[in-house]
Amino acid sequence: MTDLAVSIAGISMSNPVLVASGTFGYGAEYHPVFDVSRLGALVTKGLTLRPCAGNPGRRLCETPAGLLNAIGLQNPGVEVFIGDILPAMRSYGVPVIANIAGATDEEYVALAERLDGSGVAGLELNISCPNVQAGGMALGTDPCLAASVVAAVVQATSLPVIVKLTPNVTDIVGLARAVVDAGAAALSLINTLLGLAIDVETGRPALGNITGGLSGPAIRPVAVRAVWQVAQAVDVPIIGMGGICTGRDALEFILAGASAVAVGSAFFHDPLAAVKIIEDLERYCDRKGIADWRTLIGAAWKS
Amino acid sequence: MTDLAVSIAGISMSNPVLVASGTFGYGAEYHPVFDVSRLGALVTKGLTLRPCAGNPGRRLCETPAGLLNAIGLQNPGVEVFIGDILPAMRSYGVPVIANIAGATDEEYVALAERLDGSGVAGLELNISCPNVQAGGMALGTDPCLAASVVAAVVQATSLPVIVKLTPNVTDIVGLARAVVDAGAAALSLINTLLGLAIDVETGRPALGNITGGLSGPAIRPVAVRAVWQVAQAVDVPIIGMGGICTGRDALEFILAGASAVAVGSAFFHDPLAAVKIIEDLERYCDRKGIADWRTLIGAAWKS
Amino acid sequence: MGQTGEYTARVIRQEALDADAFLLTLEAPELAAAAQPGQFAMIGCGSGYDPFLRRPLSIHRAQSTAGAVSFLYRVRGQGTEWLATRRQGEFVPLLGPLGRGFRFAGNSRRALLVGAGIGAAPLLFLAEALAGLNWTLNILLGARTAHSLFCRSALERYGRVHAITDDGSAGRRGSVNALLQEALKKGTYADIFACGPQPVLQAVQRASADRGIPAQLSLEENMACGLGACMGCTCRGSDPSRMLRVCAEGPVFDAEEVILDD
Amino acid sequence: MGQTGEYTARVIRQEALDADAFLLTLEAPELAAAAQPGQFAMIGCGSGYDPFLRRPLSIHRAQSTAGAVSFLYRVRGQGTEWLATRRQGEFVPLLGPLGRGFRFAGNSRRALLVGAGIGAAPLLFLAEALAGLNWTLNILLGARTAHSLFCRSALERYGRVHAITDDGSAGRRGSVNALLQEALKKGTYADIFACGPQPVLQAVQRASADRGIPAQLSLEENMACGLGACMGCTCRGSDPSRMLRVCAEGPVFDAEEVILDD
Ligand SMILES: Cc1cc2nc3c(=O)[nH]c(=O)nc-3n(C[C@H](O)[C@H](O)[C@H](O)COP(=O)(O)OP(=O)(O)OC[C@H]3O[C@@H](n4cnc5c(N)ncnc54)[C@H](O)[C@@H]3O)c2cc1C
Ligand SMILES: Cc1cc2nc3c(=O)[nH]c(=O)nc-3n(C[C@H](O)[C@H](O)[C@H](O)COP(=O)(O)OP(=O)(O)OC[C@H]3O[C@@H](n4cnc5c(N)ncnc54)[C@H](O)[C@@H]3O)c2cc1C
Ligand SMILES: Cc1cc2nc3c(=O)[nH]c(=O)nc-3n(C[C@H](O)[C@H](O)[C@H](O)COP(=O)(O)O)c2cc1C
Ligand SMILES: Cc1cc2nc3c(=O)[nH]c(=O)nc-3n(C[C@H](O)[C@H](O)[C@H](O)COP(=O)(O)O)c2cc1C
Ligand code: FES
Ligand code: FES
Repeated sequence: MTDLAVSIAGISMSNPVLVASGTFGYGAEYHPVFDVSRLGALVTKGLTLRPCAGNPGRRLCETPAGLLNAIGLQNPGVEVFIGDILPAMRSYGVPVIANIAGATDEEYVALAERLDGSGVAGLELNISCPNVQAGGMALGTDPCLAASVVAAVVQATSLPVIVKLTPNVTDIVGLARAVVDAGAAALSLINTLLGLAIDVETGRPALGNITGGLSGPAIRPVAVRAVWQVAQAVDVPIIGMGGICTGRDALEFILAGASAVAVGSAFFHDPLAAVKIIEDLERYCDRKGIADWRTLIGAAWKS
Repeated sequence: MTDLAVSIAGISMSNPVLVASGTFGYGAEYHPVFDVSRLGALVTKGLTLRPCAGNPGRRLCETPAGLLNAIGLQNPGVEVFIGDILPAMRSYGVPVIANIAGATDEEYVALAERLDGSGVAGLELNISCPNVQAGGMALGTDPCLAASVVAAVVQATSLPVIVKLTPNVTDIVGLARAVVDAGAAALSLINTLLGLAIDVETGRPALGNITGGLSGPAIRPVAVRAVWQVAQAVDVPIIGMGGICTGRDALEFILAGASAVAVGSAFFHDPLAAVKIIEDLERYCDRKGIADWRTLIGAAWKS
Repeated sequence: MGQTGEYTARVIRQEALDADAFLLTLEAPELAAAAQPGQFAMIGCGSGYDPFLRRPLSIHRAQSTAGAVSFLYRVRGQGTEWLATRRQGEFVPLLGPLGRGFRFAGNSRRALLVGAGIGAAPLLFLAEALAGLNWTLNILLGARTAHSLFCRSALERYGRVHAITDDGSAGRRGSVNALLQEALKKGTYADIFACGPQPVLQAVQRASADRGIPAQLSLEENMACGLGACMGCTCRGSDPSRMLRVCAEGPVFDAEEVILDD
Repeated sequence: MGQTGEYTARVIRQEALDADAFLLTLEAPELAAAAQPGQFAMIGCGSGYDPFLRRPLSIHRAQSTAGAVSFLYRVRGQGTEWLATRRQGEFVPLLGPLGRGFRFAGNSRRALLVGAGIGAAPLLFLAEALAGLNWTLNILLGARTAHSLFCRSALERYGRVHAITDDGSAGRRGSVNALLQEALKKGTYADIFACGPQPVLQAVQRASADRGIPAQLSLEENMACGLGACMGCTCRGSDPSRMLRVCAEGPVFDAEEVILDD
């Protein structure tokens, strides 16, 4: 059977199928349903310095082939994460990537410093969350601000720094170039699209937070486009995500230039999605007689 | 029964349900299926100065709850339009809005001048087409360039100028403000999202043009968000579009701030979509006892 | 709590109870064996990606010897509409059992069960379990009409059922809240278990606080994962710093644990 | 061309012809009355918005007295998979008849009909119409196996059928292109009508040019509107400045009108 191993930003994984931050909890939630040690890596829900209660009111709204969420980074804070959650998360034997979010450069740096040596394999900088007021979105849409926070974090930690970008920009390539120049070891593409739904019976926005982030198969073509554009412009590996539900979907991202993929909303449609994707990828490589699966990365524009 | 009449940029319509440019041909195509004179207004496929053959290769690719298109402005050119097509289009007795696209400010101005006095009721400036190389997208993502073309066209024509914006920008509100300041009498929101699909069997992009524009229900939350944001920032009416398939969907846009809506991809799912939407809106107003339907415009944030 | 799993369950039976209420029985032996009263399952309701999310439905009955699990549901929108068209022999994807169900222990206690509308679905499973422990049950059931008191006769096997309907076609005319006040005046109860619309839960929560009777409430919230992973289904906890996940800390909460919004 | 309309058609019959080919018969009297051979319909294939687009299927038979229309189709992906699960009495949305069908006029001419695979679907309707005008038909039919020569016996009522299969289980082993060369050597024909995969159409196009026999080809292209409105289904016309809409100028083109891509 095809060996699907890959290394992203120095993090070795048995296969290129990760989970998307915020959709998989801390691993333990899904472990009763399937053996999470089969995944390439685990990614935490966005962590903040202090515990965060998240947004009030309704947080989810289904949309055609997708959903809007406005969770707002509910998490127990980095201390509780390191003390109470990380040990169990590491027990699966797969690398753990900490997704971090702050309101200022200083918060990102403090998070990075605190996580250094904690046992996480890398950091994913969420500078693209549409569901928080401060930092998040603004940091992630301005190349200068984005580069500055990335440079500060890279400086502050020995961990590999993966930067997660938002698609809600005019020029995602410019943004990608800026954060790579600032030291990003890899990129995660894409975070959710900024969306809104209105409950026509009440006449008010459906979500407590008014706007939310759109994810799921609905956004897949936008995500594949982002990966296609960015992969041709930068030299760091890309973790592709956005609506991936099947091996076929994962292959779209890989052929467009992703070196790994993350499964997110798909878990809500089929809790076994990630496992099936790993098996689909193996079958595809076998069927096509592909010896090294990594030759598929970017093959749609390389060939 | 509720009177759904409305006036957009001085164009009087019997109801606020238009068609989205490029999805409805020139009216005659759908007339066998339903009486197109029931629509609020007709909008042409994008017109160019000279005939345009459009993009080669595959032009359509279905995606979850939507589709990618890369038609590339296939049209017979403005002369043939005025001579051969417009008379039939006007015969339905509803206003005809000409959607125009150029590569330079001069082309937009020439189109606007040629259409002045031709019998069209207004112009919709497509400065947001993701499927053409020149002009289109670049013009539509930079507020200064956008304002300049709008100002030039407004200067050159006595027709009301509606400007159609792309969602593929960091700041759609800034763009909207710029074109309104430049003289736009109304805005159309949104054009398609830039997307891409890969055929994993051939390993190549599915569309001949590589990238395409994503439309359909998949993008509805993004479109509603754009309308919500822009409606609160500008004082001109907004024609909302993006995945509208039912009266419920249309109401989302109206409550978010649209004074009219356009039906596009929905025709491909249900050719009678627009008629049903008009009937749905009438029923909603009757059921809720709404005397003047226009009180619904922006009600989600006004109240 | 039993082991949670993902299953593809064959439809044994789909019964239409009225124009839009259905009783669906699935072949799901592991789920039948593991499920506890008050728990639920996330059911895949559609063939493509629209609808995309699964639908949470309470376990109405679990027959472990027959390997069958039943759901009592009302058609509300796209998902349940699709579900209602499933026929015998077809398959439905299903994740469960999920959540924290009703807590009960000890024998021969006296409890008040309160349910209204389709929200009464989890009561049958609970009543069966409590009756097995020789509890004495007083069961208050509200519905729009006599016809929609779906599980009345089944519940009568486990306790005394008092019905009330919006139109008076069975029992008196009125809401189950009226029955609640009377029952609490007339009798004494060690526990109250309630499920149904928000006003019913609020009335039970108030009654529980006023009279110091422990009550458990089954809540509903929009869900995506059903497993506690996405933080999408939270409600406010009495401790204001805590948001509680309805799918994980609930769906059954002690009345004093939660703040019920309108 | 008959009047195009949008209909909700009741399923009269769904017959499985093999593991993934089906014959669907719908109650659609207006369509049955209006349809011409070579035209198609856009059929809604799904309950939500995924799949979103309708599927184009050729009209296989139109029985105007019975008010019935049949489609012969192979399950290829999501849409046709859904369609195949429709049962008698269920409904399917349908827009049609669409497009420009086969052109024929005059009596007692001699024609060659060429079809391969599921692409042969429109031939039956055409053969019936031509036979009604006393045409003499030589019908060449290719398929993977004998079992997938679905309309062979029906076609034999209207002309002489020559079959060929990939595995030799009926007729010789080979492609319908081999039969085409032979037929053109042996006989003379006033017209050729062809439908099927691209290589078959290309062979017919070449033969038509070489021998000066007018040929008509039924093309396939991805479609959205089916009505000529969206410009999504174009193919290249022989006049290089013209893109032709397969749904409006076609799906049946004169062989010299179009450039066939690989
Ligand atoms: C733990 C739990 C147990 C439930 N048990 C039952 C039961 O036994 N019988 C029954 O008939 N109903 C039950 N419900 C409610 C049921 O989940 C909804 O009626 C159903 O999801 C509606 O889906 P739809 O597609 O038909 O409606 P739509 O309105 O189209 O649904 C749109 C979205 O809203 C969500 N949604 C709609 N109504 C509710 C609701 N009341 N609670 C949570 N999410 C909702 C859907 O899941 C979906 O994501 C339960 C809900 C929860 C949370
Ligand atoms: C005018 C016309 C007549 C046709 N007549 C028949 C017929 O009688 N019997 C039959 O079995 N098939 C016929 N086809 C092909 C049929 O439309 C496709 O097999 C079908 O759309 C596949 O849909 P799917 O969802 O099963 O496959 P998917 O692969 O999931 O479809 C994905 C998308 O691609 C499109 N697509 C896939 N294959 C084709 C194709 N070959 N041509 C055009 N679009 C395609 C679909 O419509 C859809 O938009 C015809 C096509 C055209 C254009
Ligand atoms: C419920 C939910 C919560 C999320 N939380 C986070 C988060 O905390 N941090 C983050 O970087 N991305 C978060 N995301 C975004 C996802 O990681 C992912 O980028 C996005 O959902 C697109 O992938 P998908 O379509 O496969 O879900 C969240 C997404 C969802 C649906
Ligand atoms: C096939 C197709 C062709 C289109 N052509 C044009 C065009 O010529 N000019 C234009 O401004 N927009 C064009 N659009 C965009 C639509 O007018 C509309 O803005 C977009 O599709 C979103 O609406 P919808 O989701 O309802 O289709 C086209 C869209 C489609 C699907
Ligand atoms: S539904 Fe995901 S945490 Fe409850
Ligand atoms: S499918 Fe729209 S023009 Fe042919």
